[in-house]
Amino acid sequence: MDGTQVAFYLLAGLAVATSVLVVTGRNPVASLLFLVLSFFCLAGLFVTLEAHFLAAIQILVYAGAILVLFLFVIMLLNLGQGEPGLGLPSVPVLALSALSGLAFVALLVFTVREADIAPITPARIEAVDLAGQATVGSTEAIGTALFRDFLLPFEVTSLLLLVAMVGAVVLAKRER
Amino acid sequence: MDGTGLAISLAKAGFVAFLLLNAVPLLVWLERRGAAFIQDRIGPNRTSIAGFALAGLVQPLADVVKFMFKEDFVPPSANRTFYLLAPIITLIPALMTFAVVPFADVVRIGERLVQMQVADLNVGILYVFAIASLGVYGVVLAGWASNNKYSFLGSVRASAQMISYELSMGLSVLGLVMVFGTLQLDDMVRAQGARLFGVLPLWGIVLQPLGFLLFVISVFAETNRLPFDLAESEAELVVGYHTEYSSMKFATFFMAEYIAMTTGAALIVSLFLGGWQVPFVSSETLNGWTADLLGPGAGSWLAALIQFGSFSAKLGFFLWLFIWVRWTLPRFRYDQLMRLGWKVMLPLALANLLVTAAVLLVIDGAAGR
Amino acid sequence: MTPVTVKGVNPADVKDVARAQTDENRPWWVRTYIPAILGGMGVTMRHLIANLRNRRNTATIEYPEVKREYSPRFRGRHYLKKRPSGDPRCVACYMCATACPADCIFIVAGEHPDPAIEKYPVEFVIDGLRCIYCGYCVDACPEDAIAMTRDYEMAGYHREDFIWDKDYLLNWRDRVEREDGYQPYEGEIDKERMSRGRL
Amino acid sequence: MVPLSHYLALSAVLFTIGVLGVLTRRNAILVFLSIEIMLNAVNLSLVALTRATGNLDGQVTVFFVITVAAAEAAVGLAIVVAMFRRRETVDIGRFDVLRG
Amino acid sequence: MLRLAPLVPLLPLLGFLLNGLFGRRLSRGSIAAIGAGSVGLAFALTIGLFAALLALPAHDRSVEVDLFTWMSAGDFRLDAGLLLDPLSVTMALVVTGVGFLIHVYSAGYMREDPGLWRFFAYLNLFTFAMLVLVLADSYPLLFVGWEGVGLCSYLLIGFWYTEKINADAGKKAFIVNRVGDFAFLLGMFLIFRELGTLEFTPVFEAAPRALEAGGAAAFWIALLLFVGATGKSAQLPLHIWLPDAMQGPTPVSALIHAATMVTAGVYVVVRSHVLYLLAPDALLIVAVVGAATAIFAASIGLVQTDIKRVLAWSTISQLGYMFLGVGVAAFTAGIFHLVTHAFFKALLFLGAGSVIHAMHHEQDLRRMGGLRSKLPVTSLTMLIGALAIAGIPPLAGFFSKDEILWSAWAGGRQALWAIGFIAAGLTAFYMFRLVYLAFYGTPRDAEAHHHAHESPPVMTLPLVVLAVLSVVGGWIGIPHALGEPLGHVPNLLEHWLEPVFEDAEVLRAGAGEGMAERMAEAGELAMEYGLMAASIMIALLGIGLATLLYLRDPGRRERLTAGLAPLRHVLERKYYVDEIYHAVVVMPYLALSAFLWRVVDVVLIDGFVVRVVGGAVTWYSRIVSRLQTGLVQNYATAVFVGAVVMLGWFLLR
Repeated sequence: MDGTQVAFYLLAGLAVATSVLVVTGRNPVASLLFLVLSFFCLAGLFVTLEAHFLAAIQILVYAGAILVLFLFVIMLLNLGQGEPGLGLPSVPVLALSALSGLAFVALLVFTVREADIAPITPARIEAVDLAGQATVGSTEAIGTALFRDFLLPFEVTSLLLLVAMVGAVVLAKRER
Repeated sequence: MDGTGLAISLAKAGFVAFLLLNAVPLLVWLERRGAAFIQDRIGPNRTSIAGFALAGLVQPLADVVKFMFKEDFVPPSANRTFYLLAPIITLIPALMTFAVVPFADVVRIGERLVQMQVADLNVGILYVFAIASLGVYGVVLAGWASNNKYSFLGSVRASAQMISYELSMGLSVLGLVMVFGTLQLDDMVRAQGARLFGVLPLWGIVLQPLGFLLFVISVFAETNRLPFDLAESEAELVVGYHTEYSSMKFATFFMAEYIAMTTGAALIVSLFLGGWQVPFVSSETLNGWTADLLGPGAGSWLAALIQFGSFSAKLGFFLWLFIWVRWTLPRFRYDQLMRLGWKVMLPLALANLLVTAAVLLVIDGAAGR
Repeated sequence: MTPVTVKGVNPADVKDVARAQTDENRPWWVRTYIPAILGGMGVTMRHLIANLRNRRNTATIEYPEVKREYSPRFRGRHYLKKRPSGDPRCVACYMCATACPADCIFIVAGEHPDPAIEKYPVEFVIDGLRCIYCGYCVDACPEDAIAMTRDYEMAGYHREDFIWDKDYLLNWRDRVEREDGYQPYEGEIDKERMSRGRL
Repeated sequence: MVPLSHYLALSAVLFTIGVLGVLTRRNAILVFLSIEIMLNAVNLSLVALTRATGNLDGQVTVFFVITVAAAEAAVGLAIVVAMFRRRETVDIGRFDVLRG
Repeated sequence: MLRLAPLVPLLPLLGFLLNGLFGRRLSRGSIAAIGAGSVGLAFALTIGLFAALLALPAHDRSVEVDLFTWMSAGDFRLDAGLLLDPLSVTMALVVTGVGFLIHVYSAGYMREDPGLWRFFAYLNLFTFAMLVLVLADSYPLLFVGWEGVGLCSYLLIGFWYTEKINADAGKKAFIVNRVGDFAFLLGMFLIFRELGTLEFTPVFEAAPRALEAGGAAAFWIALLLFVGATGKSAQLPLHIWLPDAMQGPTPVSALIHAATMVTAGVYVVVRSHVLYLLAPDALLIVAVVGAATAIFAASIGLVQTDIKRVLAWSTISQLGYMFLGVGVAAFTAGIFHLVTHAFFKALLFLGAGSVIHAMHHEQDLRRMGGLRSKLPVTSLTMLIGALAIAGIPPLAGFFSKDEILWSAWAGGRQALWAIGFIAAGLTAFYMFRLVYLAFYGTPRDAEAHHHAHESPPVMTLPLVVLAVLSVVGGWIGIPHALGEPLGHVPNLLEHWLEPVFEDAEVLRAGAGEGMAERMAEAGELAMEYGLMAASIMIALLGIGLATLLYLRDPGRRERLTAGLAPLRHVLERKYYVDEIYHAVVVMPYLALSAFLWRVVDVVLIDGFVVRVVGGAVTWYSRIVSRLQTGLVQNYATAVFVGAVVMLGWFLLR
């Protein structure tokens, strides 16, 4: 068991645990902070996958911006203490969801096991690196891909953000 | 990573942590004495140990003791968990950011070349912004968990301010990133060893004067220092988000602010003032001299020490600048702050980026790319 | 719109001043405020350096060692003057208590054994926390029995410490050396000036 | 080295947790948080597959997912705020009519 | 040096950005300095480019400077780049040189306008777009410049947008141009479909191989491009916008609507000469349209009373000449006339601007007169311009116009020659009519005349420079017939442009019409001299007639106009073209819109479709709505369970 493996199992366990806490938590602020933790774990997992740029972006954008927005909303609506009526749903709904959820995971894991392409080995990484761009996951490689092959989607995304911004302002503005 | 490597890493991390935590009392001392001298006062000079007051340097120690032994008070209406968590969440990102700042050139230990930097991440500066963006959590939680309207207002202000100025901070550095073509701080510092026309050190401030100005202003805003300390404006908000904090929890906020200041200054130095580069003496030359003097191993240590001295001197200057500005400029009004951030800094940063890109394009074109 | 005119002010001048102060008429480098900021920082730095070089500029008085020299007419803590015999000169006439705007003097009069002196204060208490140190009692006293010192170092751990009784008022200056402060006026009184409210 | 399947399995587990959160929670904010979990689960599998195949498209997609998530959060939260103004609650069980 | 070529368009762009973004805060002096300075620098650089190109051997004088990859979609990949060859550099020299003079002039002319910064920003943007147009190395990039100049033209015509008539003129120009642009786009698509690329060099290399000479593809490409050119260059039938465009400030008229933008159509045809030589029918259409426009516009110019409108119709007419020249495959002659026309027409417009300036924005010729004594520099330079355009040797107009006419004759198009010939006489007549009405005779408006004053040096200096150019500008293209006897004076322009049209010679030789033979056959020196003399004669005749009618004997003019009243009326209404358009295009369009609104929308869609569809949906939804609980989560759960079941079925099957 080398360092990467240790890191993976540690982070995976923590990610699952915090995600469960997010979903089951009673206090939205607590849920949110657990989600931040979960995103940190995911960023860590990205690092084990050599996707450093995305790891940084994950924290910068997700944890640093999007979730802060959530936190703002929770605080401004004063939902922090949790509402009494907003706990977990009734037993039948829960049971149905849990059952289908379990089935879903089972199916997915089953599929994944069947469709395993190849284990990631050092030799393979090297081959991939040589075949692909300078280093898969480096900022440079992603930048090149974004501005060469994905230029149109990239520009469209910027438009999407603008539209979202305008929409958010219009929606949240107090009506006069 | 083998045992030695781990040990070296731990040693570096320990060194940096030691440095940062010890910088706090020093800065407190500098701030109080500096303020006093600027205002024609004397400043703390009373506390002494066995008669040695050390020009007031003992005062921070006394403060520490006081913070530790004061009553640890939690307001009854506060949300206890988050109230306790907030100062810690504020402190950790402040401490973590320094990890990517290089403070000297490589040092030779036996056969091993050791990077004088806690973590050499290939996303370097991006990591700084990522971690810095988390600082807002502590502030928001502190204000909200205190359940005090002044705290809450302070935290809302502070977070809006931090988010707003994060943009111009990031954008102002991007120009430099484009010039150097790397995100790694140590590469940037190394690149700044070059000279312009063989005379002027090719520091970031020479390449990106506007970027430098914007970055410095943004760092002031990010660290909530005057003239941007709206979040704690004593007169209106009774010090804002940490109104309800006392004793060691307050001290934690205090430490976080000063560490953030140190980190900010270290970033300014590394990005725009050549980091550990000794002006006019390239790293190779310096290493050559010291190696002649002491041999390659010990020589690299001496060189690193000199470079660390250079780094510290620049760092010290900027820390002093923080203090100096604080006792010179008055506080902004909130609308002025937002206007400056969004309508002046951001467009300027964008323009700077555009111009830099255009110039780089022309230079690349002229170089016959 | 009719121009607002102020007596004695040429409207043209006002306009010029107003225009000079609008931002638009300043050159752009001024409007960046950078020169002004640098100027301000120069000011603070000059002070710092001056203070590093010599301390004469500092306004601070290092208090316990160095004390501020107050006016000889400073109105600090009161004391009761004594006769040569050691008794208080006070004759318990209640003039001071009557004059006191803060109502902080409490006197119980008693028959004095000496027939030349009608009364003496059995109790004479000043509440130092109520007192506003106006000095009216000193002026009111016909016997020159109460006076003020230049003492301002009045700290105490309990409120009771500030209830000064006769014994304390008579004798506290024996324990601590304090200069005299406000004394009753002893010169000629110019009635006319007094009537104009000035002594 | 960790096999790809482990990453994908982890992604599946996280995704399901997110789905269950969306299905069972009635607090709109928590529903949003659960959606974020789902998005991130997918991101994880995309990054893992990128690593396995050496094709960078996966990571670029993750980049877009994060951007879209930001837009979604902004608009979604604006809707929640607007709803809260009207209903004084964020219980999605109460958002059951199409009229305002 | 050639690598600096991108700076040529970028400098005006920088000027535009500076003035456009910060103009409000700059002083008037610095606005003008930025505006004129950026173009002046670009001019200097262009001269540098010219010199650098000249230093290369003749056959290597075609340099492509790549800038960046503009777009790539699938197999299609387009790099933005600049093409530097004698043709484009000639155009760039004209654009920056004349442009610079007009910028300088504008600094005086627009001195007191509150929108000065806007004006200079637009002018700079125009210069940028025009330079992109002429320096582009591909049709799409050319089209960017093409649209850019159109935009600037629109902005500048409506520069004083607070008056509706100006804004309307701008809109008219924009809309009429769209018609041409649409055809141009179609032409581009056709090129791409036939040749698979849009960059000039590959297109022109592939065209002779891929396109059948005289075939339909070549014909349609050439025709569509030409329709685009008629829009931009105000040729029949899309000429209607240019006279209205005179609502813009006069320097704009000089720069955009006389010297540069309107010649873009000529440039495009010349640039695409390879395609045109493959389509002789299209070329003939070009020539016919050019000749028709030349005489048509010249005749209208006879009766105009607005000083700028006379010049506008004259411009249309002169552009007709250029197309006539190009249409008879005399590309050099077309470009030559383009260059000289830029000089003297800019001069005439600027002179007119000076007059208007002096008369306090009076443009009506009938209220001028006798201004010669008041405006000595303006009147002298205007006279030179009029002589140049009338075709009096040795001024510039003579050489270029004559070369076109000679080419028409030599190309076997004697009919076209005759039309051009008559138009030349008309040109001389209306130009001198203008000069006499404005500068000679007695003042008709004593008040305005009294206040008239010569313009400041910043305005007259460009006039003088342009006047000098109008005199000597023609000497770069002295025809062999004249050059040989004068001591072997070479035809510099032809020599310089030769590499560009080399391939044209080859094609021409192979063209079915056998033009080359015919040219050789007809190219007798005697004939050439004769024609030359004839055209001088008709120019003198026109001038003489104008002198007679407008200077010597106005009474005869009255009688003459009374006799020709119906013709005059037709000319004054510009052959009723605008009215015809209104009746043929605008009215049916409005009627169609009304039909769509009242019948299709109100009756069909709102009345029938909406009610029926809506009713059906209401009925159906009443049934389906029973399933709705209103809770999104219930639906989501159903979806999720369904997804799991389907997934399970697929995976475990």
